[in-house]
Amino acid sequence: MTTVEAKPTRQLSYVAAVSEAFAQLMREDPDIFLAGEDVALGGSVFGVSRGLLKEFGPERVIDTPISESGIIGLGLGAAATGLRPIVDIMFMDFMGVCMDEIVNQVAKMKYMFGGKAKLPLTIHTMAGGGGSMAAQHSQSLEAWFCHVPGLKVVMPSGPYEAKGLMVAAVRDDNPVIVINNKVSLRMQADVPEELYEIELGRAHVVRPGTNFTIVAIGRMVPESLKAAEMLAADGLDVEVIDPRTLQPFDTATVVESVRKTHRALVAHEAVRFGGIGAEIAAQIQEEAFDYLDAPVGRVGAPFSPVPFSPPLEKEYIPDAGRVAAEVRRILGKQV
Amino acid sequence: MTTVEAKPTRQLSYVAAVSEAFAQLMREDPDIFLAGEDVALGGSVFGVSRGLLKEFGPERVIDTPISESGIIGLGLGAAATGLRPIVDIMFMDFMGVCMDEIVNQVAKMKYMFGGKAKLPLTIHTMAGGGGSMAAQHSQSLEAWFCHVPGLKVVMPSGPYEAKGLMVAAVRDDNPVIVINNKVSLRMQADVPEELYEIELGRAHVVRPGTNFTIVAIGRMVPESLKAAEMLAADGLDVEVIDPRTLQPFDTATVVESVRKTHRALVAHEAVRFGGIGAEIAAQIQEEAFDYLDAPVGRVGAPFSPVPFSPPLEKEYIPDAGRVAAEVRRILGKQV
Amino acid sequence: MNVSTEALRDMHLRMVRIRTFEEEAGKLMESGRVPGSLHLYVGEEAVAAGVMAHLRDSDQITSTHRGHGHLVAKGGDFKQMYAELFGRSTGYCKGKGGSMHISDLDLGMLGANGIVGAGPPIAIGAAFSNQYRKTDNVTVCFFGDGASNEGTFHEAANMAAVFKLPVVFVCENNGFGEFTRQERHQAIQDVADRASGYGMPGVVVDGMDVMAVYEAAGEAIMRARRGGGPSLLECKTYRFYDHVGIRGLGVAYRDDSEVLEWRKRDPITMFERKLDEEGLLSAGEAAGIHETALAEVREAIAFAEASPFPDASALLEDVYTATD
Amino acid sequence: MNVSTEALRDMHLRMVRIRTFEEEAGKLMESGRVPGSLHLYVGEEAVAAGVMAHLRDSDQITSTHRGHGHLVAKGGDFKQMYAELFGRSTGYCKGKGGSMHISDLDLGMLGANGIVGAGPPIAIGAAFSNQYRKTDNVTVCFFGDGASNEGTFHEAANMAAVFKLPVVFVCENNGFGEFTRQERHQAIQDVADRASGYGMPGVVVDGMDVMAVYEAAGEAIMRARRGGGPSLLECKTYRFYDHVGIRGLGVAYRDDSEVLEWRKRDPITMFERKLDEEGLLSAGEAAGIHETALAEVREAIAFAEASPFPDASALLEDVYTATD
Ligand SMILES: Cc1ncc(C[n+]2csc(CCOP(=O)(O)OP(=O)(O)O)c2C)c(N)n1
Ligand SMILES: Cc1ncc(C[n+]2csc(CCOP(=O)(O)OP(=O)(O)O)c2C)c(N)n1
Ligand SMILES: [Mg+2]
Ligand SMILES: [Mg+2]
Repeated sequence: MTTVEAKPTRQLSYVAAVSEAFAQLMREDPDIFLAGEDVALGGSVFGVSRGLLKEFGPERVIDTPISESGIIGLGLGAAATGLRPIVDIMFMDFMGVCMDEIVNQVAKMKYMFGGKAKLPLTIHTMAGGGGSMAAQHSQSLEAWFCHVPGLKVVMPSGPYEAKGLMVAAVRDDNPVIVINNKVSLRMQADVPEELYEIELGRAHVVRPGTNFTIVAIGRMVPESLKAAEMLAADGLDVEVIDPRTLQPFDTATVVESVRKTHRALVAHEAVRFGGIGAEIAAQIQEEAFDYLDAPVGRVGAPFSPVPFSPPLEKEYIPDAGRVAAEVRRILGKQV
Repeated sequence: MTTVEAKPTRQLSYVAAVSEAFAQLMREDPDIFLAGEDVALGGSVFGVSRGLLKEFGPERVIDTPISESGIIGLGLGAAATGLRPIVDIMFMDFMGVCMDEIVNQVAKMKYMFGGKAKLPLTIHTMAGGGGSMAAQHSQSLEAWFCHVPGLKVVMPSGPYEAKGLMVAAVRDDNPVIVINNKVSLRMQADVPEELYEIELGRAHVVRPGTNFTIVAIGRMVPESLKAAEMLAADGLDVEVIDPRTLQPFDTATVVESVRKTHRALVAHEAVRFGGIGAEIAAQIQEEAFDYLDAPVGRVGAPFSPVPFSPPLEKEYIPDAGRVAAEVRRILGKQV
Repeated sequence: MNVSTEALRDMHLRMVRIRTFEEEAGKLMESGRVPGSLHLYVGEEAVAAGVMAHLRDSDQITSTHRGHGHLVAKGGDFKQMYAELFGRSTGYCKGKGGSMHISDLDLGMLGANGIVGAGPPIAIGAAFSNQYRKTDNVTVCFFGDGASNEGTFHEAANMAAVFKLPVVFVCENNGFGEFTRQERHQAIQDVADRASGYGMPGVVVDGMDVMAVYEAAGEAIMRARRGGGPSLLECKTYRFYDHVGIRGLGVAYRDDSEVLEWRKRDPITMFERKLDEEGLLSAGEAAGIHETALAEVREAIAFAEASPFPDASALLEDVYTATD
Repeated sequence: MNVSTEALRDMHLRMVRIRTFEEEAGKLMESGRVPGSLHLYVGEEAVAAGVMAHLRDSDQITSTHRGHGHLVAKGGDFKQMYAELFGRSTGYCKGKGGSMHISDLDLGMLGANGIVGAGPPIAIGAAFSNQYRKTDNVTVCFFGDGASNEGTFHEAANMAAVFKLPVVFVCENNGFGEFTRQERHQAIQDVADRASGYGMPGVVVDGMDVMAVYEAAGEAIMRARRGGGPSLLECKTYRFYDHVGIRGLGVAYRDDSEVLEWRKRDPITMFERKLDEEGLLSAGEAAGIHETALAEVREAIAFAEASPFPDASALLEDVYTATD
């Protein structure tokens, strides 16, 4: 598959980038439909499908009952019989309600059937905290799905990535979980007007640097860029890598960076214990052990559910300050 | 809590150790009941509850409909209102069907309610492959639950651990997921007759050694002991640690060992990518970086669903040979 | 039915307290003084009031994302409720839960819930517990028309019936799941039609008429209390405001005329008219009750805003219970 | 009903082929020659045969853990099926699936499934696809009495009804979920009673009578094909053997007398008697059909056992599709 990373042309918000991807993909391929709770008449509670019902009609933009297992099954059965569905699970926190369908059916059908199935299914969802939505509407659960063979997982960090990764996800002939971020929805960036793909499985060096590698997931990319600026003031030249796809994971790009910088940390919004940062840290020390001058650090949420109260939530969710502090701690340790 | 690790007195199978724990606990505490699919009249498809219906009657040993979400809810609602339920989810693979109840309800109720709830709930299940049960009856999904604040997770490695950890789990005032292993059910070991507890959150050094640390999970404990024997023939003195509890994880015991041996690997049956081994490896390099002479290795299943065909399944599931080979690879690398 | 004046006035009070609580809470959310999103119960008060009038403190309820009304009717304290909405340490959940998880276990309120359909499995657990411990407590499970399409409702209803559990499933059918009208999310008109598929009685009542709710709920709760097993009570009601927050008019998914039609059947106004006609509560008395409720709400808001936010050290507390 | 002799003999053949396949497979499992556990369909053949007689190759089915019978009736090839049970690379799933995941997408068989209740959501997806692509294909979803208590069944049934999908839910009510008798897992006698709660027709038939199944299934499938939406067909049947493997007699959870009573109503024997009486198939002809089936099974077993196991290199194949 060739990746066309087209030239930026205008500013677009993250939310508009997602809905533009949906619309352009649906214009291109009549086998694509979008189904989920309140995606049609309501345009999704996040606005990601606004305007689609009007353009594509109720046959292709479908409001479903509140039945997440049914929704995933709808997508799976349709994908297995020749369509290219996009199904929406409103909040990532609701994935537990349809976990069996995703993990035991969607992910395994191809393998269990000896390869016969082709499953071009995209599961779109929204993750992340920051809006005082408390313990059941704020989680980042990507680690669960990265552990499941048969699934691909992407976590766009901004509008450009949101569009390009969505296009790649929908065009991919495998089940892909696209995890967008609520708080990022209003973020603006240059986004090409045409349909472009960002290749799945390829990390992007967002900011090149020589002294330290930060592997940042999703919303932690802009936060880590801020952290890098803060650290630049200290005279530190930090490289920031956005893996973009978590499964399959682009180990090579990360390892290459660490071999150059000799120090690294992984930053994500998810709970630190058992997060994808653990896997990435484990891989870095496996592949770049002799190059490491310090242990690979991890920044993630502490070990509690997401609290409601704003000051607690602020304390809970990692940000640029915490990332920068962890970089300093790792460097200090080394001294 | 004080731990009474009583003197062994007789050989018991793993399956008998579990059912003895159930029976003795239920004799001790009338607030304990056991509910699940075919646990009463059928004595569980694995035999773990054989005889309980006869002794305790249908009020306390309850066959439920095939409704896993309902079963977890039954346990949660009962625990929140003063009982001490044990609920059974027949195969760990079925946890996806009731994932929301476990992760968003059971794990978070206490926190969301500001601490008011006390939830002495035990969720018992069976994991692991080896019986040609294929992709939906062979998984080890402990990593999912270890990532969820509010849950405790134990994985007994043998009959002694199965009884002692079950007792601790049931007596604990928190939700504990007890993950037993199918293939180990016929394993025999010395098991005390009386009720004894194995403290949750405390690892056990099963075999002391000086050259290498193997952190082995569940059924990988006996396999790793075998591997240690194989390696002893090479003149290598391997330490094997059984964490017993995965959440909370006893980092201290593992780190202490690695500071002594300078090399380590983690072995589990679960898929390697994103398994609990990633977390343990990440912690080891964080806490014992300066002591490590080689990267922390990981042995786990490859990145595919569990295959049915016996030769493929044998290739899939880690065993003593693979553990030993990985130890040798790590040592070789170092030379 | 023969209902004492005291009982009637009690239900009226519950409804007024809910309404007043919600109106002020909604404004606080819209103005940004209260964080997060609130799902208001305005228009549906007769359901909570008519059901809860039959419950004791030792009975339990499970609630939904739209939970304030349930907690108020179950006897929730305004101060601790508002403090929770404001995310303060004096709140029912020490600020950790907020609107969507507001609860008081001591009142048998097993939680508002952010997961649609999460209540029914928990409710049967509490009901099982009551049965196991041979109490005659009852558990009431509130859920919406939208929630009736979740698998959890099905599993819990079936288990309740086969175990003859003392539970009453109360469907608050307000005609919508978010922006999706009932006719677009299910091919039936009465959720109560599902009851026979589990082997339990199903009843439909006018959820704007607190007396109708009171009567039907009384029967169902009494049946459960006496060991007669579960039942399903559907209350046809309407959400005056939006799914989240106040607005509710001028939206794409329903006509204003429909909203205005339903508002003519405001459960509080209708009940006050009736009580006044029967000489059981004068318009003046009613106004006084509204005023008192508003004063209490204002006091609670003042209390909440004067309360401290939780300390950062509270973040990792309450995740686990220390076992002794 | 007017059914051609050809159609009758076709159904008989399907039943005999299932029975023969299962009897031999069961023995192979008991003797350890086939790995894993098999859930045998013996006793329930009339359901698969009576339903599948109406389906084309382009129609889909979803199956259960007890899936051999469905695949045989849908036209599955014995060789590839046995090779799969033996875990060989020539099997339908290249040995990766085994009994519990036996399937052939090309025949519209969307999989046996190890998760009880997993079929219904997948079935509505296939049905949606047929509707979307404006074909007149139909999807049939087989599920058990036990599975009817899973939330997935509920969600799928409701969605099928509200979207008017071309799907038929066929409940194979054999009276047990594993060792749990229906009366202990649900408070209703007819699973078909649940249909009205979704707004679809529900019908009960004698699942030991292939003609009864054929007739009712024909109506339901024709309705779906013509755009009339989903329906629920419950077939009362019985599992002659154990939940897993053969035994079936002398077990704790049911009386032998009950088993023997049902065996008197063996669907194949009854149908053969009827066909013989009506002069449509003589006892001799029937015996020949059994013999042919057995010969085919033996040939398939020989083929399977002579086939190679998958190579270790196959382990990581088929996890993903290469996108071009
Ligand atoms: C499992 C789950 N799916 C979806 C949602 C999003 N959501 C919140 S409220 C709601 C509508 C619920 O409708 P209903 O049950 O009728 O209750 P109402 O809001 O009308 O009171 C939805 C879809 C959720 N919170 N949880
Ligand atoms: C989600 C899930 N729960 C439990 C099981 C274990 N199990 C396998 S078959 C079965 C009984 C199913 O009963 P029914 O649906 O009536 O089908 P039958 O076996 O009678 O054909 C059970 C409980 C499972 N495989 N999946
Ligand atoms: Mg509603
Ligand atoms: Mg059955």
